[in-house]
Formats: sequence, C-alpha cells, structure tokens
Amino acid sequence: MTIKEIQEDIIDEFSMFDDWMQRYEYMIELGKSLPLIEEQYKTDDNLIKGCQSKVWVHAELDGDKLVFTADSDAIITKGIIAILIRAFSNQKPQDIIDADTEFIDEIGLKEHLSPTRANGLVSMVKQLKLYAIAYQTQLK
Amino acid sequence: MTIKEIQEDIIDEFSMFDDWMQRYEYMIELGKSLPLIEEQYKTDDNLIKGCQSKVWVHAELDGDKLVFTADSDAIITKGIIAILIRAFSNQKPQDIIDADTEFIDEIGLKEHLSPTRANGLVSMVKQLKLYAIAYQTQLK
Amino acid sequence: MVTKTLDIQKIRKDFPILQREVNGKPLVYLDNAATSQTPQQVIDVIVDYYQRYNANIHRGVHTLSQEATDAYEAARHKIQKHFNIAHSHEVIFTSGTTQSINLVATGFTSFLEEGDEILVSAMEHHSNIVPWQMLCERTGAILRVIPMNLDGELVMEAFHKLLSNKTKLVFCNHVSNALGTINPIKEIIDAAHKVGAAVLIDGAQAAAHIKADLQALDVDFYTVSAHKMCGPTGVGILYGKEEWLKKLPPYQGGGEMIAEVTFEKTTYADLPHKFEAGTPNICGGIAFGAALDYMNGIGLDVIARYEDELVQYATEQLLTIKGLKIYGTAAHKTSVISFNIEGIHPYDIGTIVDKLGIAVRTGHHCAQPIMDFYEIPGTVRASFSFYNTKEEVDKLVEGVKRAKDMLL
Amino acid sequence: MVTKTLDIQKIRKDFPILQREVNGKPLVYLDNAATSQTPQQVIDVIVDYYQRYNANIHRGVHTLSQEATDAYEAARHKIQKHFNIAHSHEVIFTSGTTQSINLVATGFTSFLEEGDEILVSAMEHHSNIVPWQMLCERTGAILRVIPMNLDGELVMEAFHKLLSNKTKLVFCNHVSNALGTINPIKEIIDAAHKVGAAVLIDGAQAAAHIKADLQALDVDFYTVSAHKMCGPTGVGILYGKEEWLKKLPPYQGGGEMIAEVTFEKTTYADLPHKFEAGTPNICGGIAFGAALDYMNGIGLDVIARYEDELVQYATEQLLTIKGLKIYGTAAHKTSVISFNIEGIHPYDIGTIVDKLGIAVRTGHHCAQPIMDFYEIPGTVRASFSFYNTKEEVDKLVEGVKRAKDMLL
Ligand SMILES: Cc1ncc(COP(=O)(O)O)c(C=O)c1O
Ligand SMILES: Cc1ncc(COP(=O)(O)O)c(C=O)c1O
Repeated sequence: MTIKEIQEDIIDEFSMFDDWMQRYEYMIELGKSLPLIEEQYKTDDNLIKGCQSKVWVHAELDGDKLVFTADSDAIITKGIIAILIRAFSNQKPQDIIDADTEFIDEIGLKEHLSPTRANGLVSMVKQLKLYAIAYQTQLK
Repeated sequence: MTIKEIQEDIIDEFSMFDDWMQRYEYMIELGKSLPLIEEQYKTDDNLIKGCQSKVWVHAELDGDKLVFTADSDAIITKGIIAILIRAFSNQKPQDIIDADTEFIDEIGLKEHLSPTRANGLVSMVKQLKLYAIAYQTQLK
Repeated sequence: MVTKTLDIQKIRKDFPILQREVNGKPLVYLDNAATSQTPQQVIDVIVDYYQRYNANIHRGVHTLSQEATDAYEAARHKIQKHFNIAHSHEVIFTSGTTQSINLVATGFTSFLEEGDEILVSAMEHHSNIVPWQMLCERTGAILRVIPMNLDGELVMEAFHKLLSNKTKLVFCNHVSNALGTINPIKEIIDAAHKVGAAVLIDGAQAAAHIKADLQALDVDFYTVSAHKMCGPTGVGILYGKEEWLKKLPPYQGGGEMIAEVTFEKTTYADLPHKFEAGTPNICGGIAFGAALDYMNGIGLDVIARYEDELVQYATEQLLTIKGLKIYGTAAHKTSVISFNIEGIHPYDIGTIVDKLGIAVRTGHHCAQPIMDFYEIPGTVRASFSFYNTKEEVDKLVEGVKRAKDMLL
Repeated sequence: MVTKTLDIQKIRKDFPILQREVNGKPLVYLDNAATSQTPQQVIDVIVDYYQRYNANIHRGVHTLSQEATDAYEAARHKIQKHFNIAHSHEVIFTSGTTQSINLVATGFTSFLEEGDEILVSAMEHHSNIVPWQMLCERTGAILRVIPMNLDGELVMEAFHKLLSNKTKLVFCNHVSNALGTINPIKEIIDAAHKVGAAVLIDGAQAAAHIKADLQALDVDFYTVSAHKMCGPTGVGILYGKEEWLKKLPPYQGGGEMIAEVTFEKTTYADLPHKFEAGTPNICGGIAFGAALDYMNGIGLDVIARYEDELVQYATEQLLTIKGLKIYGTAAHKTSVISFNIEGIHPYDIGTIVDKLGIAVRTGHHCAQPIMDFYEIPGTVRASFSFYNTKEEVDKLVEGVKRAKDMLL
C-alpha cells in the first residue's frame, strides 16, 4: 500500500469514533502494540527533542524500503508515533520525503499539529523525514 | 515676619490671579528679581539634583538667621526657588526645619509637589531644610 | 472575634478567564504555580493606562509623563509597603524573578574569589541554579548543595555543617514550586549571617500565598514575579538591602541609570535608577501595584487559610486513588501537589485531564534536580489559588481517575 | 497607479488617548520618540489575552498554555516577516532595546582583547553607549567615536579612516532620537564587514518610521522596542544573525534556556530559547505582534510619506519664529524636530506648552554627548507620528510663540 492509502485507512478507522475518548483509547491501544525498538537503539542519538516525554526512533533499510521502530515512555506519545510509523514505515525514502501529514488533522489530532506543542508530533515527523533524506542519499 | 506670615502673603498675592498664565507670568517676574547667588558659589556642591534645569542654592548665617541665595538656568525654576527663598530666607534654622510647604499647593503649584516631578521642587525644599539642619547643629 | 472569610463566588466573578470553556468543559485552572490568573480590576488598570496616560516616565515635563511617573512610583511604594521594606529605593523593578536573580549573580562576580563557597538548596528552580553556576564558572567559587529528605524538606543539620567562613552566599526559595515546601528561611538567614554570608531568597512561588516581612526576615535579597500573584507578565522586583545595592555594580547600561555620560566617562545614578536601565515595563509596574491592592483587599491571611483547606482536601481526595504517590510531604507546605500514578507517565495524565477542561502542569517544573533525586521523569502538578473551589478539586480527582482507567 | 493615503480622522479614532484633555485643552501628543501611543486594536489583544488564555508558555500540556504558546510564537513569526529575517529563531524577545544591546555587549566580553577597537557614532542614545563602555572596561578594548558635523550627520570620511583590522564592532543607531538623522547604515555595515567587524544597528527610533529589510542590510544585530511602535511597554527584540547567536554565550540563566540541569553541569537550549531565560513578557510579545499588524494595515510607506510631509510643514512653521534654531538639519531625517529659542531654557518652553495641552520632551534625550557637541543644556523635542495632524503642528507653533512671549 502507498502512504496515501494507509493514511486513508487510518482516517477510516478513526472516523468510526464519536468522541475524543474513543480516539484516545484507540491511540493508547496502538501505542501498546507498537513494534518496539531494540534496547540497543534507545540511544541519545535516536532521542527526539522537543517532546515532554522521551521518544526514540530507529530507522533501518530493508532493500529499498525504510523501516522504523520506536518507543516512548509515555503511552499517548507512543500511540502517536505508532500512527506515524504505520503511515511511513516500509516505504521508499523518496515517498516518505514527499508525503504530507494532513491525515493527522483529519483523524482529530489537529491540536497536536502546531510546532509549539509539547508532545512533539511535528518534531517526530521531521525526524522521520530526516531519516528518509539521509537514507535516500545513501541509496543513490 | 514669620514663615507662616510670609506664606500667607504669598497666598494672598497669588489669589489675585485668575488663571495659570498670570500665575506663571508672576513667577517669571519673581524669578527675574531673584537675589542672585554670587558666581563663586555656583559650585557642583551647591547644585541641586533631580531637576531638569540647574539650580544652585547657597546658605549663609547672618547672626542667628539663615540667608539663602540661588540661581537657575531656567526662568520658571528660578521663580519657584525665588518663592521658596522668600518664604524661608532670613529665618531661624529651627523655624525652617519646622515649616510646612502647604502654601505651594494653595498658590496653584500643586502639580509641582510630587517627588517625581522633573522640576525638583521637592528636592529644593529638601535642600533648604538640609542647610537649616546643618547650620542648626553649628549654632548649638 | 470575627474571622474574615472569603466570598468565593464573588471572587470568581472577578476573573473573566474562569468563565471560559476548554474542550467543551468549564475550565478548571490548576496551574497557578506557573502563572496566576488576572482579575478584571488589574485588566482595567492596564486598559486605563493605555487609554489615558501612556507615556515614558522620569525626566518628562509634560502632564502625561508626570502622571505615568507618579503611578509607577506609587506602585513601587505599594510594593515597599506590602513587603515591609525600609526604603522605596530598595525596590528594583525587573522583568521578573529570573532577571532579579541574574542581576545579583552577575553583580557578585567581583566579590568572590576562587574557593569561596555558595550554598544552594536541593529544591531550587533552574532560575535559582543556572545563574549561580555561571557565577561559579566566572569566579572559581564552589557550589555546595543543601540536601533534602524524601519528604522534600531541607536537612537543616547538613545545612549548618556546610556553613563556614568560606560561605559567601546562600540562596534558597521561600516555597518550592515543584513540591510546595515552605522552607525555614528565617533559620537559614540568621545562620548564614553569623558566618557573614549574604542570603538571597527566591520568593517567586511564595508571594501569592505568604506576605513576607522583609525587615523582620532581615534578608539581603528577595525576588518576586508579578505574574504569579495576579499581576501581568514581564515584570517583577528585586528587593535588596540598601548597603548591598550600593555595593553591587550596575547590571545593564542605558538610559535612566546614569547621572552623566561622556564618551570618556560615565557616572551612575542613585538607587533605584542605577539598576533600572532603559524604558521599564511602565504599565506592568503599575498593574503589579494594582494586583497587590487586589490581593490585600481580600487579605493574604484569609487567602492562606482558604488555600490550606483546599490543599488539605485535595491531598486527602487524591490519596484515595490507588497507586497515586505525592512528592513533597513536608510538614510546612502550601498550594502545590505534585504526584504520579504508578506505571503512568505524567504527560499522559496531563493530556487526558486537559480533554476534561482541567489545566495541570506536567514535567520537571524547571527543577530537574528534584526529579533526579526522586528518580522520576517528572510529576503531575496541581497548584491552587484562592479562586479555586472544592468542586474543582473533585473534578480533578474525577479526571485523574478517568485518566488512570484509560491509561492502565 | 493609486497611491494609498492615510485616513487621519479614522486613524485618530483608534487611539483613545488622543481624545483626552490636558489642563483643559485637547491633548497634542508630540512625544512619540519617547513612546508612541497604543491603538484600541492592540489594547483589545491585551485584554483578550488576560480574559481568555493567560498561561505560562512552552512545555505546557494544557490547552491554555498551548494557546498562549501558539500566540507568542505567531508574534515571533510576524516580527520575522516584518523585518524580513531569515529564521524565526533569530528573533530574540527581550524587555526592550536597552536589554537587547546589553545582551550583545555582555556576550562580546570573551571575544575582545586589549587594544581591539569599537566604533560608536557621536549621536548615540545612552543605551547604545554605556553598555559598550562597560564592555571596554571589562576587556581593555578602546571606544572610538565617529564624529558628526553641525547638521547632525556622521562624517563618513572620518568613519572610513577609523576602520582598521583592529575594529571588531561598530554600533550606530538607524535614526537618532535626539536629531532625527537617518544614518547611512548600509554604507556603515558594508565597510565594517570589509575589515571583519560586526555591526549592531539600534533601530529603536527607526522602527516606527522605516521598515528595515534586515537580510538586505546584511546587519549582524538589530534592536527594536515595541513601545515605540504602537506596542506595549516592557518588550522588544534583538535580531541576531544565526551564526552570531550561536557563538554568543547565554546572557541570563534560568528556566526555558536550558536543555539539562544538574548541579554539576548544565547544557543550554537551542535558539532562541538560549537567550530567553525565565517567563517572558508573554502578553507583551503577543501585543507587539498586534502592533505590527496594525501598522502594516496602514502601511509603513504610507506612514513615512505622511510623516515626512508633517515634519516638513512643522519645520517651516517653527522657523518663522525669530530666534528659533533647529538642531539636526541632516539631508535625510525623519519625525523629530529638536530646537531651542535663543535666551530661553528648553525646560521653560516645555512647561508652558504643557499648560496648553502640548506634550513635547525637553532635556538631553538620553544623548548628552550631542548636547555637549552643540554646547547646550538640552533641546525642546517635538516628535511626530502618523496620528498627528497639521492642526496640531499649528497648535505647537502657536504654543511656542506664546511661551516665548511669556519667557523673554
Ligand atoms: C535611539 C534609541 N536607542 C535606544 C533607546 C532605548 O530604548 P528602550 O528605553 O526602549 O530600551 C531609545 C529610546 O529612547 C532610542 O531612541
Ligand atoms: C520558585 C521559582 N523561582 C523562580 C521562578 C522563575 O520566575 P520567572 O519565570 O517569573 O522569572 C519560578 C517560576 O516558575 C519559581 O516558581
């Protein structure tokens, strides 16, 4: 599936919820099921700045696709990064670079989209894209 | 005449004026007729701080009375110090120390009475009283 | 004897912000330790300033400038009176506690020698740590930490042992913003003075709850931020004893703080102007005075009694939640409850209760050393003011329970 | 081509203070160089802040804190855009120009050596002299003065001769507050860069009249105070090129400006936070943004054209008074007329015209070296804004004539 298709899926799933509580409960579920980063990659280098909670993201090439794993010490943050990883992992670096993040808005997490937000969603997206740019150069 | 009597006189004189213009014109007249300080006493020591214009005041004992002379480079300031000198000069130090300054209010110069005012009326009164305290000690 | 009590419904009407909704729920504002809310009376003073007599102060001959100067200086006198300060020129207007502390820390550069010691309490706000670290770097002085116990109280025996004739400065907050502990500052001040050390007390967190008598305390420096006591942002004060303020070099250069300027030589103005370079936060200073008027209108003793009840109630209610642990259980504390629930990150709780309209702070509260001490990433902090109610406490407890259910 | 003009009656309605009376006469406010007046649009933003989303910013999880943070950062972006600044983190919020300059002057302490030279223009405000004198005292660097001529223009040949590889810093105001001279800052910046010197331009007096394009100017530092451009008191900015801001050490220690704090070691946060210790003037920053919106709504080019006309008219009219001498007759000037009447002290004129409701400033305007240059105790300064009118100019001229008649 393309990033766009996955994002559509996510939007569909979230559209079933009536209120923020269900959305957050689902996000917490997603957080709990996040494919965990290996302990050795929980380094300061992989730590994303600008979050109130700690978030580590690791990236690895699998063929020409980039695979992300992540963890956080806060469960809601983990849910957010889980959604991002679902949308962006296992994709070609160039596609990750080109992807937009409007689906965040559409699944009712708009309040997290401001760059000044303490949860660092914007920093996370930035970090995923930075990885993509780095590996893109490596692929060439 | 006592300080109080002189102050009453001054209040009487000013009560003849209908508006600020006449009051200020009179003050300017008073400033022009101020008994000038001798050039040698226009020292930094005799300069009063806190005024936008320069004001020098000199004090000298004449018997048991204190005599003030003064000057300023601004004419309205000179008028103000002239009024103060008229009220306080040629008086016993203790009387100067005890005197109040409510007549300033009554002659319509209330706006000059705030300690934060740029013309330094309050500083001037303070300086005259400081001289009186100094000479009072000397007299004893 | 009639004890004055507080008419909470009347008071809440004074605060327009308390009428708003957040996420469709009535706002429950429990982040008062970060910033207090502003009563309409103070807002009115701000509006009146800009609508009627906004002007640059001091040295101005025209009416507007004189009115603004009078109002600004009247505010200084209100502050002087409120804290029982001997001279109004011992009240230095600053942009807030952080600047007040930096002013002193920078000024002490020339007073310290290598090997001199500075004592700092273990529960300081970063604003009362970093400037002194920078001072130590400049001078070679050594920072020594007064330890605290698990209740969040300073270990006073250790403090007394740390004191010596090498001690030049002691600094400590009056109330800890992260734990709510009221520190024994009188004991600290007296003991420090015995070895000839100066004492700076950071009153940022205390000022909204305790009316400090600075002459009785005999403290050398005391700092306050207006925005934590119903005043506006961007203004605060440094209190300094006259003898210290005379000794300290000026902090910033600029207009107002000089007597004479030539390109060869500049002489500095008298106190307080020596430390007030440039156009100050004129409206802020005036509104700070109005905030004191407002609080004194209610009475700080009345406020303290009411808040103590509230905090006690909140403590009891929160402790009914299983797994909830309060950090900061000092015998003397005020208005702050810092807590965590086992297995849950404070950020998660803050996020969920925000959805319910409840504003609490989460994180290290600019006091990382405290978090390191307890080996936690941060806490959830509910901090109370006199306009909060028991019903709001109930909503908080309700919200935390709901968050716990969702998150565990 | 349609040239936008200014609807003066509509504009004056935006400023409540212009409706007031002083000493029974309608206020004629001509002290704009000291502080500009505040339109209702900006006052409304202040009120809205305190009534709706007052909260401490950054790190806050709750809605109020996030709204306040968004608004504060949006203001930073407005400022960035207004001055055509490359990165928003090159905009440092300060308490005003004086603090902005002190931040840079303190930061340069470790960059200078004995014998290095700093050039200062002869027409600086004390805020742009004293901090550098203090810097020279700390470092042994030498302050050299770029002379001016009797018209109040910098002698540029002398400036070019003063430049050498010893020159490390040049600082100069964009517009002189005492004379109104617009300085040739592009020439100064380019020449200084050729010898490797950094340039700080004090834009306090320019910002309300000239929209500076900081990237085109290629200036290293630029300073602005909000209260001089329809904004509130207690806030301003320092613009610094990223490379300089990265090099400069932090100015104040405290909350917000750190990444990690332990008692052993502290690491500093990224730009702009490194220079923004403590709770900032949150409301002030937001209102500063609103003031820019207001001025841009009219257009700075429209404003400048209107003001130029006004100043020209006022100059002509004032010069009809016998014995009146204008200080500052540069070919390029804006919005300020400094003058004296032979045989009369400026304070006397200021006092009399105040009685007529006219607010002018008298004295040395925090620029004593200029007064020393002309060998005068001070001047009367009328300074204009876009909300002033020709009728007000007429009243000023009338008032000065009346003062002269009374005083001579
Ligand atoms: C040219 C100039 N520089 C600096 C300043 C100082 O600005 P502030 O007092 O806002 O810090 C002023 C204000 O009078 C000024 O006109
Ligand atoms: C104990 C304490 N000290 C210092 C500060 C810093 O105050 P400000 O940010 O107003 O400068 C705070 C505010 O959070 C505080 O609570």
